[in-house]
Amino acid sequence: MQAKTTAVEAVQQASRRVEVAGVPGTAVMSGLRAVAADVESVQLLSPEGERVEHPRFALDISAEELRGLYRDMVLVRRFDREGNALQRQGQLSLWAPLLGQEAAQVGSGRAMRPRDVAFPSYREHGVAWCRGVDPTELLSLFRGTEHCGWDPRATGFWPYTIVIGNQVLNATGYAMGQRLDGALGHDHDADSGEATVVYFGDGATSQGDVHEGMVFAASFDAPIVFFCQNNQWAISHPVERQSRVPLYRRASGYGFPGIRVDGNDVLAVLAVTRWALQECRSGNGPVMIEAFTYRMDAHTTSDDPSRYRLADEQEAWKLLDPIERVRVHLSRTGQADREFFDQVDRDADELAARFRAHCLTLADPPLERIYSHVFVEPTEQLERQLADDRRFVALDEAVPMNVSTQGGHR
Amino acid sequence: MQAKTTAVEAVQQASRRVEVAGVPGTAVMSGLRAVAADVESVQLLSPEGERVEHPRFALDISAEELRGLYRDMVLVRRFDREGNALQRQGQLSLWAPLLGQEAAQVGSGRAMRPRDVAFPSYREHGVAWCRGVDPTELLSLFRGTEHCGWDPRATGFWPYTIVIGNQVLNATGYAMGQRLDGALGHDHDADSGEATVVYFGDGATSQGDVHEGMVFAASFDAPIVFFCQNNQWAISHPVERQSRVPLYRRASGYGFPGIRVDGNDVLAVLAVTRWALQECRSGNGPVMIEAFTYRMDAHTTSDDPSRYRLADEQEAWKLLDPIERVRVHLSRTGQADREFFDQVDRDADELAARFRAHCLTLADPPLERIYSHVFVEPTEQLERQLADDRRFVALDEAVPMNVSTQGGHR
Amino acid sequence: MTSIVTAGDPQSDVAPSTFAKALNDALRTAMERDDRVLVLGEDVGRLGGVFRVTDGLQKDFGEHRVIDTPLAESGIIGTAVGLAYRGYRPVTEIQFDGFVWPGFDQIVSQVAKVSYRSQGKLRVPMVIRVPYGGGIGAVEHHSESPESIFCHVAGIRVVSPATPQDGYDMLLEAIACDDPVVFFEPKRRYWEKAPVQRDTRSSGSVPTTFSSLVRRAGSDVTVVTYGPSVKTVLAAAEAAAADDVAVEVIDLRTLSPLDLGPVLESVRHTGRLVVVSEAPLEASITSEVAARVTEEAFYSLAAPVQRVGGSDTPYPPSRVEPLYLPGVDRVLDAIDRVLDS
Amino acid sequence: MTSIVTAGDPQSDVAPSTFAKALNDALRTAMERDDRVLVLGEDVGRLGGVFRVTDGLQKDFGEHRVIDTPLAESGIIGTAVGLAYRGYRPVTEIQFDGFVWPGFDQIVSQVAKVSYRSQGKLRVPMVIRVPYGGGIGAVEHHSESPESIFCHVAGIRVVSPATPQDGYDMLLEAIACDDPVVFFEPKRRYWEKAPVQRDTRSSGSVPTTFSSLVRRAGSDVTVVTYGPSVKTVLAAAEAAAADDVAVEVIDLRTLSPLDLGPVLESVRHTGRLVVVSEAPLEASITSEVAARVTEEAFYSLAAPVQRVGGSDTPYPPSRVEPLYLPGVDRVLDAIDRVLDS
Ligand SMILES: Cc1ncc(C[n+]2csc(CCOP(=O)(O)OP(=O)(O)O)c2C)c(N)n1
Ligand SMILES: Cc1ncc(C[n+]2csc(CCOP(=O)(O)OP(=O)(O)O)c2C)c(N)n1
Ligand SMILES: [Mg+2]
Ligand SMILES: [Mg+2]
Repeated sequence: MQAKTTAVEAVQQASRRVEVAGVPGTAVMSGLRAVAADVESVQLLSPEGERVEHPRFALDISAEELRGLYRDMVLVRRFDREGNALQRQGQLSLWAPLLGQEAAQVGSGRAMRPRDVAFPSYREHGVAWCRGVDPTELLSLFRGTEHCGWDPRATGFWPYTIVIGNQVLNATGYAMGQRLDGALGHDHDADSGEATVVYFGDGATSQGDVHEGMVFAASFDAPIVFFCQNNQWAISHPVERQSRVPLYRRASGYGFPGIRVDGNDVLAVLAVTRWALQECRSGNGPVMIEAFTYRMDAHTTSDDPSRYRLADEQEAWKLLDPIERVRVHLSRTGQADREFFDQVDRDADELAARFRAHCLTLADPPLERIYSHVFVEPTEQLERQLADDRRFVALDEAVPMNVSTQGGHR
Repeated sequence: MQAKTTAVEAVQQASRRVEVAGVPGTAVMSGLRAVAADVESVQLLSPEGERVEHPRFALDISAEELRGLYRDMVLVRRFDREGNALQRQGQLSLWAPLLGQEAAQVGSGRAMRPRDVAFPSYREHGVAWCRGVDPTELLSLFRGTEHCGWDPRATGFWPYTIVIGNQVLNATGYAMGQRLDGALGHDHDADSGEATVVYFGDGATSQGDVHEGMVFAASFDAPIVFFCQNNQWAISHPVERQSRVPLYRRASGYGFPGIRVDGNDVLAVLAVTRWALQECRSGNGPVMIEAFTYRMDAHTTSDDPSRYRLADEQEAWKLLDPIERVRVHLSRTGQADREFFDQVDRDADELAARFRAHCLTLADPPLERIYSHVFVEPTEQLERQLADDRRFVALDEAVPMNVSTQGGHR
Repeated sequence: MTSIVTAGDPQSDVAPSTFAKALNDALRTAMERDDRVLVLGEDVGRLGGVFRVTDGLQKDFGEHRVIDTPLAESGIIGTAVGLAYRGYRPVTEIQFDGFVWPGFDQIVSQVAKVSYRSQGKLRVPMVIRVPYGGGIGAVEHHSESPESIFCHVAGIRVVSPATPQDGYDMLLEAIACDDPVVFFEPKRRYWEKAPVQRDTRSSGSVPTTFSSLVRRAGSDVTVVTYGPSVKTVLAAAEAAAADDVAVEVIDLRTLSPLDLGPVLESVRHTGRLVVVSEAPLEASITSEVAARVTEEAFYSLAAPVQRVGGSDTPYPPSRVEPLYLPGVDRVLDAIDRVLDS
Repeated sequence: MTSIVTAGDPQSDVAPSTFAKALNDALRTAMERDDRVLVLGEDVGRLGGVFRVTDGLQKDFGEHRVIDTPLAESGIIGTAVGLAYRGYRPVTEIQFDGFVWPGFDQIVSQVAKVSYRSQGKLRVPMVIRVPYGGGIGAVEHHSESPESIFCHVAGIRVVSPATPQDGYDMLLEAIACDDPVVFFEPKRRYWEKAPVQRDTRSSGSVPTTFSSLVRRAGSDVTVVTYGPSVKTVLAAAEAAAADDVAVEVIDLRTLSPLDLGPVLESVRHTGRLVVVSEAPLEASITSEVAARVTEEAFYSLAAPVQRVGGSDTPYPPSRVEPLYLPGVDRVLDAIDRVLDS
């Protein structure tokens, strides 16, 4: 498995660095030597579509569930591609594609229970899907008609957070609140517990907020899963430059479990996230999960990855495609037939059409939007400014505002 | 050794938490189980004054050097106590005592070479001493007549930094510069290398800046020693609340060595810091050192530790006094006689007298100080404001300014 | 027009309290009224805060409601946002003005924008308490007046009480307010005493104390100020009275949004305005008050607005702060200038 | 009084360049002149920055001088301070205005105060480049105008070029300057072209371009602005000219410290002033300019200073930004107001 090799190589390289230092690992030494022994991802379904047993993470899954995960991933990928296309056609000002990360998102999203809460970054369209956010509700943000198009409370899916790392602290606070509320530790009543999942990228791990989130979560035993999608790149910055060692190892420095999962294996992600959530619900949080995956597309539609990475890399990762392996497994084991696959494709097309159609209906917001919800009650000052602005709405701008969508969003 | 016990107990407790979770440690697991096996500090001189051998950190030290370290610690403690007294007598508005941390500071300070650079927090009077900062130069900051009384470049001892964590990033940048300059890796010429030591506390480890410093240092192989004085308390907050596991373990999450040293053992601190600096100078940085010690006095003269900790704890730590064990060792091994100890005491008294006398001579700064060094060249705006203010200097304030020194600094 | 109850006022029937104690009482009252109110910050628990504003609260309400946090301001503010999402009403303490900056990103990007971003579906009713200002002889970063910066950030309320009574009332209202409030406490007034009437107001969600207040009536010149400088300006007004100059003193109390109604009304009578603050002048609250009053009452002004503030420098070593901080003489000088022109 | 060289100007003998390219050229020139100049930030290397301002620099100067950093703004600014201590002259790039806040603590507590704290024994000659402002149809946090906040922080210079030529000249001067400079780049002008005369100025340590500049002469009303709004205001002036109103347009260029000499001189002639910026008005540069000009030229003013700015709200969804950002019609309206009164 190419992913594994890369990681192992990276670690070996890092490990060599310590050997140069000539410091044999001793009991009092932490650092590379102690951790570089082996990097292994939990995997339950090989890239070739074979089930793999794992001593710690057994997963009993019905054919129906399996088909459901497949369908989720296909649909999510489909509307993601549509998002990209809509941007190319000038209907969106930006799209942040998730291509390649479907398993990481659907596996973790489906591991959550209704009362759990997810705090996303900005690329978690697949998690949104699992939380019951209608994909069309994702559009307004990328079209520029709203900042957040869904109801965070109704879905348990918080607004996208663009300032890298911020949501990690907010999610930690939310989880601290879950603990304060006594919403965990009820092992007798398996349905009663609650936990939080926070999503962030490999690049985000460098931010102070992510660190502080882990410090606070450890200090207050918060029921939170730190779900890091290591898609190998932070825009043009490869993960090896953010960290010498695998990211899940950070957890050990804070004294809670960290685990790496094959992020292109939806079953492994599901099993590991379920376990992690149950740990949290039982009062043993936090837990960190590093989902080892790959950003198959550009960072966003404003990005040009050919400037900083080789197509080879992408080709290699294609062999690890998260959807393909489930399709192969489903067919090979006879758990799904042609008809099923066709139906899923039809559903996907339908969703894409609905997604597209909805996008075109999204109207520009009125002037009033500028002044809405700044405070609970509008202030006198804002009302004055609004009244003042109203005079201009009717007018055409004498000279166009020079709004361009060229270049460099995020 | 009480310190060890406490730490081991803390870890055992944390470790139990994982067992509750019922997750046996596997290769893919990081976190408590993997690290909690044993917490051991490097120690070369026992609290009873016996030399202890350590397989990794042999230290050949002459009687003269040993006496020098003793003298350093006694003198540093003496002027530190004088600082406290001066504050009590209203001559300083604040003092941040180092009592108990003499070995951690003198051991690491003496491990540095002239070209190495130290970035302190605000309690590193002992490091200042080793860097050749005259103790009297520390006074202006605490008297309020200046922000920094010494020459950072001449001494290689940067200004005290009060905003917790800031200096860790500044020091990391400095060390990145040392590497860019090609100032390391010259093993053939042992004197040519340079490295940086940055000091911070146990509480500081929670700050984002400390994390980012470690991320950058690891990413750029910066020749920096992260020297954490774990004195068990961040004002009233005990270290167990900042971290579930020993702080030196943080390093492993970033992929560089972390090591704990008995911070009350000047020999161990010296040996470990020397090693760490040599690692850095040879291009194998960064390294983290956790010096396990204790803040024997209040956080600052504004603090009242009786509100949050028991005197018992302090009593226990008295048995581990950093100076006493060197004194016992020196006498017992015949490396110092009565005359030496008396001379050191006289030197200390003399230093204290000079320190005090100097304090009383420190005059209030003139109005012009307010406007100096804001920019390289004074701006027109500041010159106007200064001219304006000049009119008031001659006048007595009609009503006193109400400057009090009561309560709550830091 | 209300004038404050000062110590020695014959109508005061309540025991005098320090400013710090009044704040402590407000926290206690709020916590008693609503068990979703939490206090969090560095050393707020057993120690009771470095200024003892949270003294005794952990003992009485427990470690779950008075939470000693790790040493990280972004962590404090950022987790408070999450706690507020969860339905709590966190009151965070920042230890000193100079230490709010590590938490500033969370304030700008989350606290101030959550409601706007979610069209009011999410709210973060939280209070960020910041002891501020100079005059206590402290070391660097412990004497700053950064409030103007917060006023430029849309989406947060910024207020500052000047008296123990306002400390009590405004903190209760800040906690009850559904908007996030940055609450600047004039630290050099913490130990000053005045009678405080407790628990007199209901905790409605519309803060009535977030409004400007005439502290002293006068017809010759208006002086607008807030926070620690209110006392200084009142002393200046007293001194001016001896020279037969009647100074009207207005305490802004709410710094953002500003409540300029009473100021405009006053200036329309006096025709002269001085604005006083400890903060550097550049792009500050004093600039804003001067600009707005001039814009809205230009033809009432007999002279240009005069501003008195800290200089546009970092905060100096404390031994020179008596020269740095605007004192009575500087206020009087500005009054003279505005009267002479 | 200098007027700018605009595209199509007969005297221009140099090839037109985009704003982004002019900045790129300035970086290149500075790096050639002085090998202590470093560039660091997120994606500044191989990618050449999200706006391509650092395009090609890593290829030509190497990874040691054009440094891709981990994703952490406090880390970028904080290590740049250390590099400056070491004798380097770091030019840091913050990817977008909204992402400067995680690095704000280092700016306030270290960058701005190092010289003051050490009585000039330490200096941090560094540049913090921040693309700012709206009008590019971006998502949240990518369109803000936070410059006023930086102006309130004593100890840093804050500047903003409005044209490719100034981008080139001012960036060179910022890098050569021994004070730390926060360099705000009007991102929606990045792709606009104008002739740029390269390498014309010496890189002395006293920046001559950090001064206000009359961009268009006029005798009826003065309009002061900076950065992205300069072009808008010039268009408004053109429109006003059609109505026989002669507008004098002044580009501040330096936002802190301000250079108000040319503004005062202008106002003494015109008697009328409008101040234009995209930023929210409260406690902003526009407040400061209005307050100071009113204070110093009160008796020359025939009407109160009018301010035009962004509203005191967070930045709205981009599809409504044409209504949010001050356009030509709003500037003209303010000119009318100031002329009518
Ligand atoms: C504080 C901050 N700095 C910079 C950015 C610009 N930016 C947006 S995404 C990104 C890279 C994020 O990488 P990663 O965390 O790996 O997440 P991914 O995009 O790969 O999902 C950067 C630098 C930002 N949004 N916020
Ligand atoms: C950013 C910031 N927040 C808060 C403070 C107030 N403060 C000063 S020292 C301190 C505790 C520091 O503890 P630690 O890092 O363990 O160092 P020690 O004082 O024990 O040497 C606190 C909270 C500060 N100086 N800076
Ligand atoms: Mg990534
Ligand atoms: Mg400590």
